[in-house]
Amino acid sequence: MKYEVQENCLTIFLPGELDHHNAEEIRKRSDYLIDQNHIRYVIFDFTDTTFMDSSGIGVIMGRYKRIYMLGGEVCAVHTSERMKKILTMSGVTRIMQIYEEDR
Amino acid sequence: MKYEVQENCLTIFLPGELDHHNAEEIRKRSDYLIDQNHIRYVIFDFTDTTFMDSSGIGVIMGRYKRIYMLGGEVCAVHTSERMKKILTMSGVTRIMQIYEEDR
Amino acid sequence: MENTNEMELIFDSRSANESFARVTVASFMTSLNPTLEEVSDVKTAVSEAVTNAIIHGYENEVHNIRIHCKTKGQTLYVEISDQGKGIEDVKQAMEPLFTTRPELDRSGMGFSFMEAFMDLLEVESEVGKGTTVKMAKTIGKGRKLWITQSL
Amino acid sequence: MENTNEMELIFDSRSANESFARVTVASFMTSLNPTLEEVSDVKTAVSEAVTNAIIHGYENEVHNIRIHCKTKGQTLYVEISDQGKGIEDVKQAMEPLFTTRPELDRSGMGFSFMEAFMDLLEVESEVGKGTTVKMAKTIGKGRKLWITQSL
Ligand SMILES: Nc1ncnc2c1ncn2[C@@H]1O[C@H](COP(=O)(O)OP(=O)(O)O)[C@@H](O)[C@H]1O
Ligand SMILES: Nc1ncnc2c1ncn2[C@@H]1O[C@H](COP(=O)(O)OP(=O)(O)O)[C@@H](O)[C@H]1O
Repeated sequence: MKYEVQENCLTIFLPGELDHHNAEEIRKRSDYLIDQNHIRYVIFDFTDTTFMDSSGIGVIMGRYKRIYMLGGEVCAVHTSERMKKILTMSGVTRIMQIYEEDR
Repeated sequence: MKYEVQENCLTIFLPGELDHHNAEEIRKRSDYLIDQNHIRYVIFDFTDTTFMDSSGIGVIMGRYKRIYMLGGEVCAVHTSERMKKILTMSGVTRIMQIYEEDR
Repeated sequence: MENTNEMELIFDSRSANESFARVTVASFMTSLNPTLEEVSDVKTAVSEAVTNAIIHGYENEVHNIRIHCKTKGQTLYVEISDQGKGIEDVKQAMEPLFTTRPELDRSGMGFSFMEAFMDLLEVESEVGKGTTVKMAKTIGKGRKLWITQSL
Repeated sequence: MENTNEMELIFDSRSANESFARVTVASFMTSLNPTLEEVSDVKTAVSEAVTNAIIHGYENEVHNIRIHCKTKGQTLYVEISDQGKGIEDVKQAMEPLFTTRPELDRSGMGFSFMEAFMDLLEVESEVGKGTTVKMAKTIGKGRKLWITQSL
């Protein structure tokens, strides 16, 4: 897991397997960074991620709620076909864009 | 698993994991080929093999005994460091050469 | 008889074991020659049920989780049980988006994922006794039942 | 307590499950951050004990094999048991090259491999009751105890 802050934008480089075990750490660490850096945009980078369950959806929804309150946005990049399917199934694509390339 | 007969030489391309489960098939198939083709040389090709236990040693010893009776030889090629260690530990290197390159 | 295989796994309800449970079931099913996609489906469903046992069943205390797996022909049967808190209203719990732990960022989609990724899902639960999730999936039937609409 | 983890695996004594057993134990030990070499060592030892249960313990009949694993600190404890035939003379059985099944191309090196790859090996057996192999290995102690001489 790696986190990158650029101006008001936080990129979260997600782990290989995004489950409840990893979700806890991402949740704490990213909320801390969002508060400290007046973040408005959160980018979930799925480059390394081959597995995700509904705990991952929870992480995204949770960050979305927080950022939305602040007038910001969340998005996903570098998603595999599998990740796209899971994101679509769960309905988060209604509140989050998936970009094929980095913005 | 693949087997190649060239004149009186049989090359056995060993599987990724050489355990008791796979050993049975190699044993039957290679003994059949040895009998049918008047084989004198058996080459164990370890290119794909990342795991071996003492069942693998059993397969080698068994083929050696059979081929030795016929005045032939066995050898191993394309062995990883791990495979070399296991072959050395077991003592089969006393009866079988390990070649770095195909002969 | 020829064509069956069985295993039972009992392990501590620690979140680090979620990935262990997935790998074990995935490894057990390899004899059915599943596609990568089918393996991912089963891993996701197992992950959901095990995570639920840890968070909801045992509320993060360390107790035993039991996974029973069987293959029969081309079908994988998986049963995951805890002896934890149990579920009061199973029907409600299984509804999409329903969760009793929103403060933990639970999405309420665990059961929906199990349903979407497996062919069969049954939940038995008794308050104070525990919960058993029974799932089955037939491997290699060329399914394309993907729910591409959102839940 | 913090630093322990435990699992128990029960499965059919089929040769196809040898690789399943190896993968499961390897996956369980990942929390100890083993090197690839340490993982291979444990997989080899597990493979030996499971194979013995299948061939010698149950003589290829399908019954249960049980693996109990525990990590405590940096040490992995593995116990593999069958309720099969049992061993008459354990000391003799453990001698390098001793085998009762030479006709099956057994090398008689199973116990020697377990001993070489693990830090501890204990065998308990009773004729007609079954056999339990207890092994332990401490991960990450920068060992280089490789026996490069042949056995
Ligand atoms: N093993 C369990 N033990 C007790 N309660 C459970 C269990 N599994 C699920 N539940 C209950 O069912 C609800 C819905 O579960 P689920 O659909 O997986 O969503 P989530 O885990 O995100 O809450 C949970 O919030 C919980 O109240
Ligand atoms: N689980 C077991 N049940 C019964 N006998 C066993 C068991 N494990 C080992 N033995 C006996 O000990 C002997 C030596 O075992 P081992 O060193 O693994 O060599 P191998 O498996 O090649 O025979 C076996 O030939 C067998 O007689």
